[in-house]
Amino acid sequence: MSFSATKLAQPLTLNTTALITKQEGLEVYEDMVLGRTFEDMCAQMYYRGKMFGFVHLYNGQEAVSTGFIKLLKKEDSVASTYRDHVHALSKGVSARAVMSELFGKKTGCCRGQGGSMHMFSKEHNVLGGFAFIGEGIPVATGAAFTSKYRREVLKEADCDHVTVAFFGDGTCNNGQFFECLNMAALWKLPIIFVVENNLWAIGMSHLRATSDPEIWKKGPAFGMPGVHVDGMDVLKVREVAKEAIGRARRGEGPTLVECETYRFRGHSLADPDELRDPAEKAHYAARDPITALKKYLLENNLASEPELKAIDKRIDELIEDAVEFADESPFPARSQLLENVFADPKGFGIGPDGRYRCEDPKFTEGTAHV
Amino acid sequence: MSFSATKLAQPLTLNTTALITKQEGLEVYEDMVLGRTFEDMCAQMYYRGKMFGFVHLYNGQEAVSTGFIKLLKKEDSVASTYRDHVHALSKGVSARAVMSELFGKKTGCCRGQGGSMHMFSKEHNVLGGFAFIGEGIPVATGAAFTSKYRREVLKEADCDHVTVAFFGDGTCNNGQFFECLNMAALWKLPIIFVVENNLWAIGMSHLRATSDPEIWKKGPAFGMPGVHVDGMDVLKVREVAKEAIGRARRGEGPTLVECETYRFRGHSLADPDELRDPAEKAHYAARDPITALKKYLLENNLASEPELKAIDKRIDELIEDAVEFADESPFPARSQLLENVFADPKGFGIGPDGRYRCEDPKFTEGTAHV
Amino acid sequence: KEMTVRDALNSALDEEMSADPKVFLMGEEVGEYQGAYKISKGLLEKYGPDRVLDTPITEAGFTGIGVGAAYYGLRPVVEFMTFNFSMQAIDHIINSAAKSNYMSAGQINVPIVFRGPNGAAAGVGAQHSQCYAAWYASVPGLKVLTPYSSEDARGLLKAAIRDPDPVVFLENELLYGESFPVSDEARDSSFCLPIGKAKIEREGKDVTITAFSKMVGYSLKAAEILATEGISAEVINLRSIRPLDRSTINASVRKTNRLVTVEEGFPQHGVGAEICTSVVEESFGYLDAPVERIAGADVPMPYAANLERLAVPQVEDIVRAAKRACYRSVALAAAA
Amino acid sequence: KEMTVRDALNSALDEEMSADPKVFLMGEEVGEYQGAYKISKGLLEKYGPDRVLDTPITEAGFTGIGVGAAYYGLRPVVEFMTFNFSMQAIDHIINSAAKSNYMSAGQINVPIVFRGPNGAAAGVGAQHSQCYAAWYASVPGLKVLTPYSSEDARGLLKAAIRDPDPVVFLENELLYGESFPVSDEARDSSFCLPIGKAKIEREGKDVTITAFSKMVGYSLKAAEILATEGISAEVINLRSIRPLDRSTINASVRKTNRLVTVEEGFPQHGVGAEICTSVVEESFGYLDAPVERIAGADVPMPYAANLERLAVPQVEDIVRAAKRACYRSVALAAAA
Ligand SMILES: Cc1ncc(C[n+]2csc(CCOP(=O)(O)OP(=O)(O)O)c2C)c(N)n1
Ligand SMILES: Cc1ncc(C[n+]2csc(CCOP(=O)(O)OP(=O)(O)O)c2C)c(N)n1
Ligand SMILES: [Mg+2]
Ligand SMILES: [Mg+2]
Repeated sequence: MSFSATKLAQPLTLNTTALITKQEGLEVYEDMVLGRTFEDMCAQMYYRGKMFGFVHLYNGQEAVSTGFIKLLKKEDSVASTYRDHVHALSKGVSARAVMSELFGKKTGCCRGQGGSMHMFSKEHNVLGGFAFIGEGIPVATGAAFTSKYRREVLKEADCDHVTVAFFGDGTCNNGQFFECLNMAALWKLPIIFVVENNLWAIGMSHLRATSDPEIWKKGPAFGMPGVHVDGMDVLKVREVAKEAIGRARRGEGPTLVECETYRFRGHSLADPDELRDPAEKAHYAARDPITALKKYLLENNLASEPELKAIDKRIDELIEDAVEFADESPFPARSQLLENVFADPKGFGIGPDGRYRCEDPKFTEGTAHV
Repeated sequence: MSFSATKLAQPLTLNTTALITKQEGLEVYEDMVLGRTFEDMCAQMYYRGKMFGFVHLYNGQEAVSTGFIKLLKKEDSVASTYRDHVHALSKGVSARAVMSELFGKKTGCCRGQGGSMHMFSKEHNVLGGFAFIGEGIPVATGAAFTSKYRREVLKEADCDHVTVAFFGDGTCNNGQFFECLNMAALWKLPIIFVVENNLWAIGMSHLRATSDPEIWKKGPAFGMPGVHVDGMDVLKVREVAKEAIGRARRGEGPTLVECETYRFRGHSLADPDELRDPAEKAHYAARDPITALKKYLLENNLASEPELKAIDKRIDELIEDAVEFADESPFPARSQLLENVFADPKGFGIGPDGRYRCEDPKFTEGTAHV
Repeated sequence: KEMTVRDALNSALDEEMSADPKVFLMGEEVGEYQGAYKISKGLLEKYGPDRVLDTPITEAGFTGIGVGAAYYGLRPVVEFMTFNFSMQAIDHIINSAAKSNYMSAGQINVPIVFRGPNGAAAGVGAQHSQCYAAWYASVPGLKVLTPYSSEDARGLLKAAIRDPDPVVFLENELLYGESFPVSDEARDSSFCLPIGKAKIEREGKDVTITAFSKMVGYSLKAAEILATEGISAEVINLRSIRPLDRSTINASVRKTNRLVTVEEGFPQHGVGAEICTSVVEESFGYLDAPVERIAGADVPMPYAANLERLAVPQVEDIVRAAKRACYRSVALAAAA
Repeated sequence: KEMTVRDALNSALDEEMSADPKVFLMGEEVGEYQGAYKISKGLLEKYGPDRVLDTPITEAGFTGIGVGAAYYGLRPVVEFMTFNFSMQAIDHIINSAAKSNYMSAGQINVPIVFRGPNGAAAGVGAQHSQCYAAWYASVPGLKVLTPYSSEDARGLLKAAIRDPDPVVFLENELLYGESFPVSDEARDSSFCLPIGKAKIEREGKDVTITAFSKMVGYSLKAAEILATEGISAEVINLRSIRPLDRSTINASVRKTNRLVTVEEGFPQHGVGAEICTSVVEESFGYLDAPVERIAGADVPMPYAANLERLAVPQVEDIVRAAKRACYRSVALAAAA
């Protein structure tokens, strides 16, 4: 019982002056604008019937994705939820691949098989969008376990990869969150649990859902540092992220970070968003993380208006290009229906000639169209 | 965020002098001896092949069951685990009914259909032995919810019933525990979460399983009082129980109580129990709660040796009688196989004459023997 | 007069809550949000937050709490935002709810309803599109209902709430907005349908088509097409998967001698397999052709719209299967 | 030379862990306790606590962790103390493991084995006795294996660990202590059985009996009894429930023209139903009698020993069903 909770229970205090170089500042700005512009385009495309189902946008929360993910190496992993487009973009998946996926096209990052809530990229170590509450947390913890295993069992001395799991305030009432806090602390896994506390879980206010609304406090309660940070300030997020990522990379264990943020749109594009107080919305709109960063960059002479405008324009074009690309891409071939169910489909009707089972009409007995 | 965790984080300090009247002392003593003697007999009967499957005995932990349950009203509820014989006995289920159940006889409290891990008694408000880790916690929380609902919605003003959920240290790593701490605190439910921390979950030491071994601290972390108590001292347990039960009954919400205790036998009668240090066992054996209470009663002139001996003898006879009763009781009738699957089996082969479906050979298509 | 399935469910809940103060609704977003699919619209206002309970996102926890409340005779209606999420609570549905009446030898019955949309919706991908009818309906102690029309929805939900046993009530998101004619009788607050009885939606003599939920509509459309080609199909709306109305199904097959089963779920160990087997057990000699089983493709649901369409049965699949069943005789099959 | 199923599983684990450092074992009590049923005996000592990982009691959590580890190419073997407990982790088995290869379009395959005892043991009551074969084997993306003998146990477990996809590996507690002869070939560390192939345990010509796990032994005993009465039964050990070896089953039925399916699980939507249906689909014209389905009784498992015996198939049930199948012809059935 040597662990002292109270010591860690103090939120870190941060000093945000001169936190960033010009180059970093522009990179961060660009990533946030990319996220915002991409999501705005999604809304348009959804209303035009180009994408379907549940589409959850990230507007307002960009400082969290950018603040953490831009500090990661390619080998580091990210796990997300149904609200996953922007995490994938920050981690390097191209706007074309994400947009195409949303259009249900063959050129999508999952060939149209995943969809809005299920972004995966092996190349970029995007472990997936997990659409069920809590699901991504253990999977991310498992990825962190792998890093440790590779270093300690497989003797890959240079494997210092970390994993970042993103999830919402509502998810912090779910049992899997606590199970994993415990195991990550117990086994000192290189993971950062990032709560994007946007105050709402669909229409359920955080305050109505939880007996102690200060989520970061669960860190010390489970034996790890817990930090609260202003999730509308990308520079603050970066500072906290740096420390937490560093700790994980050095093998010193997990961190729980609560980012106070806000979503500028409804829960999904189907949400009438009638419950949130307009005053609350206005309060957070005034703290738009992109506007704030812009102001900071200009005031600190880290960027000029024209430079930022140029970025905005480049991103606009990038997104236009992504839409065009997605629109022109082919639909998945019919054969895709039966591919990828297994890495090794032997026994499931694969022909003796080794040809893929979708060629074999007997594969799915009881199937509809095939 | 008005709730202050730190204030509640202090374990209550207790004054155990003159904590009990003579009558109470004898009742408590008798209940503990009942539990111990019953379980010792179970071991014998198991080795003689009278009971089967998994049989988990409670030896060593009696102060917890007795300390809490003897303070309850009949209308109050208890939820237990697979280690449930003694909770049922403390709550008033007869030794005959429990022993018969263990023998798989028709006179058992569940007519032989439940077994060792599944004691139910509607009459005594024993909500069940739940054999899966964590399962009993939400069910108990639901029972507490009912008390509140009856008072507040059904306007049964005198419904002040409380529920006590018993479970082990190993269970406190499971997500359902935390989910229910949150909801019970949020909704101020009349429940007491009683952790019987016997330091081991089968062969898993508590210290290897949890990042912060002080379980009681999770109370304040989830917005309710958390208390640690010496679970080998029934008088201390009683004091804590009184306060927690009172709080629940007054509608002031839940309490988490961690009782430090020890099981004097293996996890179940099939457990070789090879991992626990003999020194540890000896340490706790020296703190046998029954011996301790006996000493207290004698030293405080609350009972005489002959009085206690008489109780021991009465209990011995009671248990002998229970065994005899169970042994002589009939096996369940074959018809029981198909009864009780539903309260209303309509549609499941019940005959048009209303005769019970087990009479209808077509009821279970695909069945083995029927 | 018509009524949407949504209004049918809403009115059934409303009436049962009004009739019995022990009935309450719990789940995510059922209260202030009026239900993720607005099934509980207006109920919070009418019955207050104690009876229309917004829960934190804790399927295991709140389902167990519902079950515990049912142990004491409250009648909880637990809404799963979709039945997919019930996987996180399945231990309680099976162990704490379904098995308790038996384990307690009838002391503790569990009058609870688990309800919400089940199966494929549209464009929601692999995790949000699974059908749980076959899983739940394999478990002794559970009753499993699958309404199709507004009348089904009203009559079966009211029956489920009044039932003393745990009922898994599988709705379909894509039907919520559909309108069906509803008789005056079915509008009456006393209306209730029997659990375990299938409904013959359309009589026919050449082939029996069994279906549940959305597939009933597809089967009826298929029957219309078949009729134009001279095949008279009998369409059975199962309504209840457990208990399964074996006698209605077998009586129909004994008449038509041919059977097509339709479901959206995965084929293996599905509802179609059970129906086929129960017909083989009871009416083997009456079958003039192999049973045709139409089910969802044996793959996780793809997102892309064109693949999604291929993954679930379409009207033309049913038509084709019925024709196969009608043209193929036993002898032909043996030679195949 | 004989070997117990326990030793078969233990040696298979040992050999695969020794062959591939990416293979590790995790679960409750697998390490210091040597496994609740001692399947992992000696492995902690040999491979250390990093590769034989004792977990807290968090089925959802540790299963998800295992799945996450498999995303990166580690090869976790996740032990469930019994498969009943996998209900608390089923979301990860279905969504995170089974569907990921598909959702990611083949980018992320999940080489994980979920193993542990499944189905009825003895005297452990309703919650600890369920068979999960039918549930898991309905799910695309999962492979489901059910060893019977020591050879099965070794060959299939090694195959499961080497397989690139998630495998649900259903053992049986009551078989752990049983001994079976094991050939030299099967003792070799390179030994491996193909996934998806059934084994004809005994050839026969009058009736086909399909079974898996413990019921294979019962079916073999039944076949012996039947032989003394002049009925030659062919016993198929399914070994794999998904993929189901439809061709071996159908070939056998085309020879014997009669089918008895045996399983300990619940009847509705069970393995027997699927087998019956696949035979109706493929070999309808060959069936000379209704398929006989033997399954566990449609009730939660009772504790009392006499009731428990009634609740699961016994050898005499199989004998009786086989006789019914053999004496009853199509014509008779039609008249029934
Ligand atoms: C197990 C499960 N239950 C319910 C849902 C439905 N659901 C989707 S998002 C959501 C709210 C989540 O809120 P939060 O965690 O705060 O994340 P946010 O959407 O605010 O980013 C709910 C209840 C789900 N996806 N999974
Ligand atoms: C969901 C689930 N997982 C695993 C088990 C197997 N199991 C039975 S008892 C036990 C240990 C429980 O330890 P603890 O909570 O400390 O209670 P104790 O037995 O010490 O009273 C385990 C892992 C179970 N019953 N349920
Ligand atoms: Mg939120
Ligand atoms: Mg313990």
